[in-house]
Amino acid sequence: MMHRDLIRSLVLITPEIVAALTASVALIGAMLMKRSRGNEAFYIGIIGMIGALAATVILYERLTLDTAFYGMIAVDPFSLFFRIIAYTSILYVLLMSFNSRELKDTDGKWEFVAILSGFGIGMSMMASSLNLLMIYLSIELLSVMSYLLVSYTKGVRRSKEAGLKYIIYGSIASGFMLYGMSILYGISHSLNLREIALTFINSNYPPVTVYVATLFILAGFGFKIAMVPMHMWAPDVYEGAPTPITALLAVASKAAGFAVLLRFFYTAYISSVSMTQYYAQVSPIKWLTVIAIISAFTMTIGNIVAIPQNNIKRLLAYSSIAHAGYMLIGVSIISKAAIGSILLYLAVYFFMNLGAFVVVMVVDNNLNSEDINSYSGLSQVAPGLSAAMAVFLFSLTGIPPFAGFIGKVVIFLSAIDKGLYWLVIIAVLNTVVSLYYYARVIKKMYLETAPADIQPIKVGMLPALIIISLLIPTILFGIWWAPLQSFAHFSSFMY
Amino acid sequence: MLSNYLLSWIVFTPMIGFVLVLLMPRDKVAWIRWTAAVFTFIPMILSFYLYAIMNPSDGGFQFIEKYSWISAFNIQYYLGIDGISAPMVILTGLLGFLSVFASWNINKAHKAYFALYLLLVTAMFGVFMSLDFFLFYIFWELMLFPMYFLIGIWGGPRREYAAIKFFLYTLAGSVLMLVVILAFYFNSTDPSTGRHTFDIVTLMNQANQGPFIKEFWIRLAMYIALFIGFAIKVPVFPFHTWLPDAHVEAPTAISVILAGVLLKMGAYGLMRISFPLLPDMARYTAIGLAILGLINIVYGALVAMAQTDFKKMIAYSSVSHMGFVILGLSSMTFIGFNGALMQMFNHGIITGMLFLLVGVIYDRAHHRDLNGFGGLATYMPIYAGITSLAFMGSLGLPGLSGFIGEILVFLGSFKVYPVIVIISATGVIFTAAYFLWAYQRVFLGAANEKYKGIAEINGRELFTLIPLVLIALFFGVYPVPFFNLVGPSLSKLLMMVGH
Amino acid sequence: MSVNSYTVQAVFFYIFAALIVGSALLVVLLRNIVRSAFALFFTLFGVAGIYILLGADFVGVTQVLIYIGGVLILIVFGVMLTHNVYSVDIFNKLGTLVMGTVSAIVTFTMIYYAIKPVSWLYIGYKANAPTTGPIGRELMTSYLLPFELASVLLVLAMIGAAYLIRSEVKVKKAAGNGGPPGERPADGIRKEN
Amino acid sequence: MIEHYIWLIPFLPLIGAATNLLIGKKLPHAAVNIIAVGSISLSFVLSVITYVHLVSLPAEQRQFVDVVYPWIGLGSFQVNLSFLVDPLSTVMILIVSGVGSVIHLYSVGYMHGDKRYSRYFGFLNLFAFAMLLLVLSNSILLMFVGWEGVGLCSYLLIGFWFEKIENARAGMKAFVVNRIGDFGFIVGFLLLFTAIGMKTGTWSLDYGAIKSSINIVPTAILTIVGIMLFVGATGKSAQIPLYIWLPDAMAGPTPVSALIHAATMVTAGVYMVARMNFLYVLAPDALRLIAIVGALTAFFAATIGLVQNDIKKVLAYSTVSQLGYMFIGVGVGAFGAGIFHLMTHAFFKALLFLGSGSVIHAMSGEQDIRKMGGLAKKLPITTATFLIGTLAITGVPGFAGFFSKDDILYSAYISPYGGKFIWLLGLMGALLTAFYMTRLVILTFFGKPRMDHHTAEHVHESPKTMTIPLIILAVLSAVGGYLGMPGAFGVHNVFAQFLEPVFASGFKLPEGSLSLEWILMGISVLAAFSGIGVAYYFYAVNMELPAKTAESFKTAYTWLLNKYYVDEFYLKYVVGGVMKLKDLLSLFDSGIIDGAVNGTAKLGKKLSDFDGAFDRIVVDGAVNAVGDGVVSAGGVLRKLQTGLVQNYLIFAIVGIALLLSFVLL
Amino acid sequence: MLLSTITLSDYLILSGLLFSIGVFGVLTRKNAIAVLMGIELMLNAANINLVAFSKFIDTGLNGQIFALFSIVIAAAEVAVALAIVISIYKTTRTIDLDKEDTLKG
Repeated sequence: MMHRDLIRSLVLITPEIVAALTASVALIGAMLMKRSRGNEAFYIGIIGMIGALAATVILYERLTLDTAFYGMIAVDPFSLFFRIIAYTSILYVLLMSFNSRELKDTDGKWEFVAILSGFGIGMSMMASSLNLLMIYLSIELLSVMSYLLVSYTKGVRRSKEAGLKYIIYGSIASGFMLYGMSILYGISHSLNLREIALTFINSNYPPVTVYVATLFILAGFGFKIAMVPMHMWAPDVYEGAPTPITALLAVASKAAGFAVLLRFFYTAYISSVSMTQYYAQVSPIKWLTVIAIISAFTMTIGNIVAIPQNNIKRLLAYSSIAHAGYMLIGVSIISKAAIGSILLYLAVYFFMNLGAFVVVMVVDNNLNSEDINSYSGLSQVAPGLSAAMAVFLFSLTGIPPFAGFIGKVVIFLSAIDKGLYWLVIIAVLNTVVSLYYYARVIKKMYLETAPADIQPIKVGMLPALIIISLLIPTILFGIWWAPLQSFAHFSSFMY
Repeated sequence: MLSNYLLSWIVFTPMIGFVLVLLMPRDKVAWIRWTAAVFTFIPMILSFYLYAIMNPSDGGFQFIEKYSWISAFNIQYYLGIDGISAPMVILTGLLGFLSVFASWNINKAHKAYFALYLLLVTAMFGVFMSLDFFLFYIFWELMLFPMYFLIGIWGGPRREYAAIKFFLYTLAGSVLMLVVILAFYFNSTDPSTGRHTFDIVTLMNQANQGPFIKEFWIRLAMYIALFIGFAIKVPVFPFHTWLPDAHVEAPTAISVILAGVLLKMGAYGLMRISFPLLPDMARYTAIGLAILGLINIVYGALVAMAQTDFKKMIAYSSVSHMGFVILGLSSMTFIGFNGALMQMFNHGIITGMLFLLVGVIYDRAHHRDLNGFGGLATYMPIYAGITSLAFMGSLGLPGLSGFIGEILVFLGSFKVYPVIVIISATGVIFTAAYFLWAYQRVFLGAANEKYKGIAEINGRELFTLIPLVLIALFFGVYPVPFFNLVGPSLSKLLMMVGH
Repeated sequence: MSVNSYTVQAVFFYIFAALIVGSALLVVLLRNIVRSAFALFFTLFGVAGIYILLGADFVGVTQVLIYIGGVLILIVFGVMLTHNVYSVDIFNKLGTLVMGTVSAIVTFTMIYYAIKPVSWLYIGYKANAPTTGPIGRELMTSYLLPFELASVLLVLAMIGAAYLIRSEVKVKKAAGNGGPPGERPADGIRKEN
Repeated sequence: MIEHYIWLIPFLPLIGAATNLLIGKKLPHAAVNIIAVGSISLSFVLSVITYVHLVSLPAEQRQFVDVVYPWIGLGSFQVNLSFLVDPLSTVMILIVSGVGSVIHLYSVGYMHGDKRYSRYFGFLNLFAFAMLLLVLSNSILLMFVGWEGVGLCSYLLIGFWFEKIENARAGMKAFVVNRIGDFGFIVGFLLLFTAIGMKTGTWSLDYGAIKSSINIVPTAILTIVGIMLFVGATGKSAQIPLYIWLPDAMAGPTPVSALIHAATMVTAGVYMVARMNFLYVLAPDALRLIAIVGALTAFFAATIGLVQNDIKKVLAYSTVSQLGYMFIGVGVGAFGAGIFHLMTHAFFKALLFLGSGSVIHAMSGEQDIRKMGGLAKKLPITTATFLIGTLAITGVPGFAGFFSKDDILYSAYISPYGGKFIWLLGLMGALLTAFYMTRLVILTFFGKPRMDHHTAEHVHESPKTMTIPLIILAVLSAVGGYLGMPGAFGVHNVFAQFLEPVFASGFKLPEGSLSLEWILMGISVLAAFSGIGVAYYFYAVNMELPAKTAESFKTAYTWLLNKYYVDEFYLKYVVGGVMKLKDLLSLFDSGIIDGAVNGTAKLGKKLSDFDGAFDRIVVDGAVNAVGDGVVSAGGVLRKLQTGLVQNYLIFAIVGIALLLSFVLL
Repeated sequence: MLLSTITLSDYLILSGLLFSIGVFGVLTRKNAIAVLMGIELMLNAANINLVAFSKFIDTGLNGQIFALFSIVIAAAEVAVALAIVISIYKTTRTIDLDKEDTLKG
């Protein structure tokens, strides 16, 4: 292989290289610093992530639309968009970990940073891989890293229990996915997605086989984005894991799941040449209806079961399942605009969901409780914090003038454009149901009086900065969301 | 300069106030109040100025401000007013300003209260002025969460229940509306650019509406979905149960705004969106609308008679009065439309007065049980006088503006639905009965020593009431300026609806 | 290739298949965890044999080296560490047993119906040439990125596993978070349901 | 010259009312008097000037319209604030402002010392404005404005002394009953407005427009319009069945009863029918109905009047009865006679009420005639004037009542719409009227005094401000009759002739023979004198006879005393029915609708116990109600989350299998 | 002759069987490590599939390389899984999955 070709490929994955460097520096740090309790590790991590982000943005500016490493991965605006989300979310998690009470007294801070960098690499590879093996490998990398991260607070029993459940569920899901991939490989005797699409065009296989293969693979992806049949792990793991990690799972790993889902279905199951704004399907099966049905179930179950929840993290777990449902609507509309709308929704979802988790962490730090009842009267004690939480929750419901509304409207726009009226009606009704449990938290904060013995909540400088940095986009993009729209639209170009 | 950005100035001045109030220190209550007063006073004056320089003879939209907001989806920042929205804007300005003084005795979290209040005023102006469907929906929903907090935090004992009920009802309605808006968007072609558009004005001429929504059943479904969204706001009979709770629990100033302006948005929505965009459906379902109007009038009046809570009675009286508006709209005649719009304006003025009056007595006696009072006229003659005038205006006594609205609705709709009008005319009797019975229970009868030293109505309260009294009297005696303002636009609307 | 080499292959296939399926059933059904770990050895050995049969010699050797040498040993250690004599592995509730068998059968039918109707595009006879060289070349050229990625995964997995297992270093500073290190005071609050 | 100042006539009392109501409290009583009485007298003067100007015009042009400003302008539908001056309205404004000024003067004395003095005069002036507006208006809508205005003022004045809850309740009763009448009125003119508008395309309610296009409207519709307008009239002019409010209206101060409930407001109905004569003429059945109702009311009210013991109640029922006569008059087509009786009645009934006022004033509030007697000596002027009034009302020849009542009875007899039956009822009514009026006079002024000692000392003649009006009215009652002397006396009827152009809509009473007129006149005189004689015998000669007859006709007496239990009937069924209906609907509203609307999501129930209780119920998994909707579905699905990872996996695999089967089948 | 040549579907059926047994093992065993064994069975089944396809229908060796990587990854997974299981064992002295249900609802 000509070394010039190798250098070009290496240049295309500079962000991952930077992340790997950070990991190795962290490992060296682990050896030298002998399990110190200080936060030096996090600084290294933050510097690393900023470096990776910078590399990604540079690549983004160069408008690259190319494959690397023999077509293993595609480096295009789509993958770069997800790399940005990956490294930003890790950056935020690191910032959160400074003040996280759960992570404060672990002695494995350096390993933590290393694993997080691994997580980042896994996620960006997921978004860019064009090869079944690469997809499997990156999903495994991401999963193993998150198994470790979930059970990171080894002192806390529920965190290990969550870790165990997560790894068992995850391994079996990836088992199914591997089996699905093997059958797909059998059918299309090639691991490259583009060639799989060609085999679909040239030869026709009995739909049963393609259905079984696709559903098994979908089980793997579904596990990542916690869609309905594969969602039951999410509430327990979100509740058990330390809050920063829950945030990471809710935002980053879900985004990665959607990235690989979109990449897989839009490359393997669709002909690249598309006359109308809608792509022509090549695969013999109606996978769109499958996705639509799953989306309807995911939304409804996510919203309904969230109502009686009492633990805020569990509530946000079900809410993130519901949001996965809303995004799946976009997936079931195979058009370029649909991809753009999903990416927009993901970006908006990133801000509001991460913000909500940061607030949860701060409250947990002060009141040592994740029970919703402990939020009553929060507005009197911490007005700024509860105002931010109210904005995030209203945005999650999808009330204008916040960004959540724009996300939903854009998805509904493309859905109605395609004529999926029944799905939009279900989504719209779900929005009303979702108001019920989001407003319940707000009601607790604002409409109830604080218990007498509540001590004042100190938010700390860094968490406040984090919250504000998430609050501004949630409100700004609710009003003036043209830039976000163009960014999402541009990022929807896939190799 | 001012006049070509006038509408934006009116909409966003309260926002400036909102920001200022937020920046103010928490304990400077007086400052906060006066900023709120100033920043609602300016839009009111601007709206009067708007009325002054508006040329009433042209029925079309004036003071248009049209800028591209989100070019990706062809969404514009499109403001404009015509004869139909002008009175509503003036009403919002007026009540918005007066209610600030009615919230003088709010006792907790003043900063948050006035901030949310100013946000609410902006949202209301926005709804009446926006001509872009998307912008209209944004302002329509923007009004939701300030109201939720205003009722929820500063309300009465069952405020949480009332607040969440209000929120859920309105959200359910508006969510249906969103689906219809999107359906319109996709089936519309902007003649100039050929792209989809949210622009209500272009959607008004049927040529721009795409093929898909030409089918009868689709159009009917869309009309009904839109109607439910607006009916919840009006409120129309089956969807009205949120109103009494919201009114009873909301603080005085918010009840005034709720009754004075928010109820008009439903009817305004019908006139601005449902009728021009789906005229054939409007005609097809007019009889249903009339029947609902009839039920509203008679049912509202009878249930009002059964209430013992002063505010709840007025809430049901609003249901009854809005019934006239619905009847007027269903008549599809020029006189009927004028009557409906006049009734909307009057109801805002008179019910605003009624709620302010209830606020006066509530601040003194801290309860609203009609049977709990009695013989107040001896202690508070001026208060009794103004209340009797408000009651008379409300039951439609000639010489006050209420009468004009009602009689025009009757005159207009008799031609189309004689039987319905005759039955709803009985509403006039029940209205008189429950108002006078309430007046008698509260004011007449032997002087009640329980309220021996009760204070007469004070200057501030008078300041909020006098303008409303004068307007009610003026428009009762000389309503011609109102008709000149409203006439041309209504005839344009009538042509659109095709009668 | 003479007739008997086909038959020899067939014989070996059936031997290995029987070995695999038999020992797999033992792994799953034996009550004693140690015996089922031992049964796993035979399954893995059978699979290695299958690979050799399919001409994947390098993969077969890797299977023996890594799976049996590595994974199986790990599992046996795990069993020894956690296998306290007196906790007999009593049988599962009837409900999960039934559901387990149902799910297994459902999965098999799905797979079976996926495979049966397919007419595979055979590429004709491919001699069992030694595959180590080509695999090595492939790994270093087209599969370079997965190779690197796998290495990152392995390193971090090991680091993480090591972290999870090692016991907490006694906190020298008077952190004063009493009780067992790391174990937070009775987090009664957390156990809300 | 006067044409353009007509609007001053109603406007002056309005200004008087405004000043008195707003700043009256601060002004001394004298100032209040001047403003109040002054404004009404000024408008009387203007009315006289208008009358003189009108008379100067030739008979046909005696009509002009003074448009003040456009009230409602809706393109084709224009309603202006415009006043129509023609003989009919001139007569009415003369009566209203004339009698009004007299009563205002009287009230100065009567209301002396009342703590809400200025408010009283404010309301009185406001009433005058409303009444003048009613009679002068040029369109039905404007008349309706006046119509409601007088209803309001009667409510305010009846319940003037609102300390006593009965007065307030009486006021409300009056207003609500009026409102029921107004309902009929509204329906009436709506139907007329639409019928004319549909036919001719001119959408207007002005008399001129209606008169010009009335004849193309089918008679069936006109009859309905006539009847519905008459329903409005029964409400306002207290005819069967909506008369129940007038007797209770006596709770107001006596001058109010005199002005509103005798002279002016109650006559509005009659004026309306007279004004709409061009319509009624084309709807004979409506006219016939009016006549019948009028006759029934006349007789029926008179019977109740026989046994009433409250001086004002007697006069109230007598008013109802006399109004019955007016309606007989207009009902049979003799609009002139009806209006003439309206005028004479205004004089003598006002006189009687003011007389009773000064009696009550003298008796320091006592109204029960059984506790009076022998006041003649102490109240010479009151007694004299009261006597003249009684003579007038009983129809003794020479006095006003005789001429007007006789004219009505005569026209009732000969008119095609009247007939013997109506005439007979009218005659019997006249007899009963004579009886109860004489009874009243005897029991009040003659015989031995029956009041307790304390009030006896205080009995004194009313001050000059009260007696002068009495005298003026007495003169008018006496002389008033000669204005409209019927043809029988050989002199042409000045009054009828004056009104003739208004009613010149082609309806002529058939010419009865002169002798018939004399005979009828004789019979009515006979009836009057026999009534007086019997009453005299009952109460002056044989004192205990009334008690004995009451004893013998026990049931009849109690029925009459309790006014045929009509009030109780209304209270039990009409008002009771509405009360039950409202409670039912309110229950329906809060219970079923509220529950049903959010029953689907059971938000109501869940929302109501929104606090801890809600969490407690769901947390311990006890989903209590079946079909608990969305909220309980959450609880059920939540229980699926058992915590065992193996269950989750089973759910996943089964889920995938279901998806596969769904897609494949 | 019974011992006819071995075709691709025989291998596939074998791997299918192995996969289902693995699924059964995962769902019914209460001991965490037994579940891990079940997972290994499933992964092996998939590898058989891959290698079989690589032999019969793929000119290149992609299938075998995929299997190789899968083995490597499986090793990493087992390591992490055992680490978690043992750390749970250290605190609660049991690795019975039925006891691991504190997080639920």
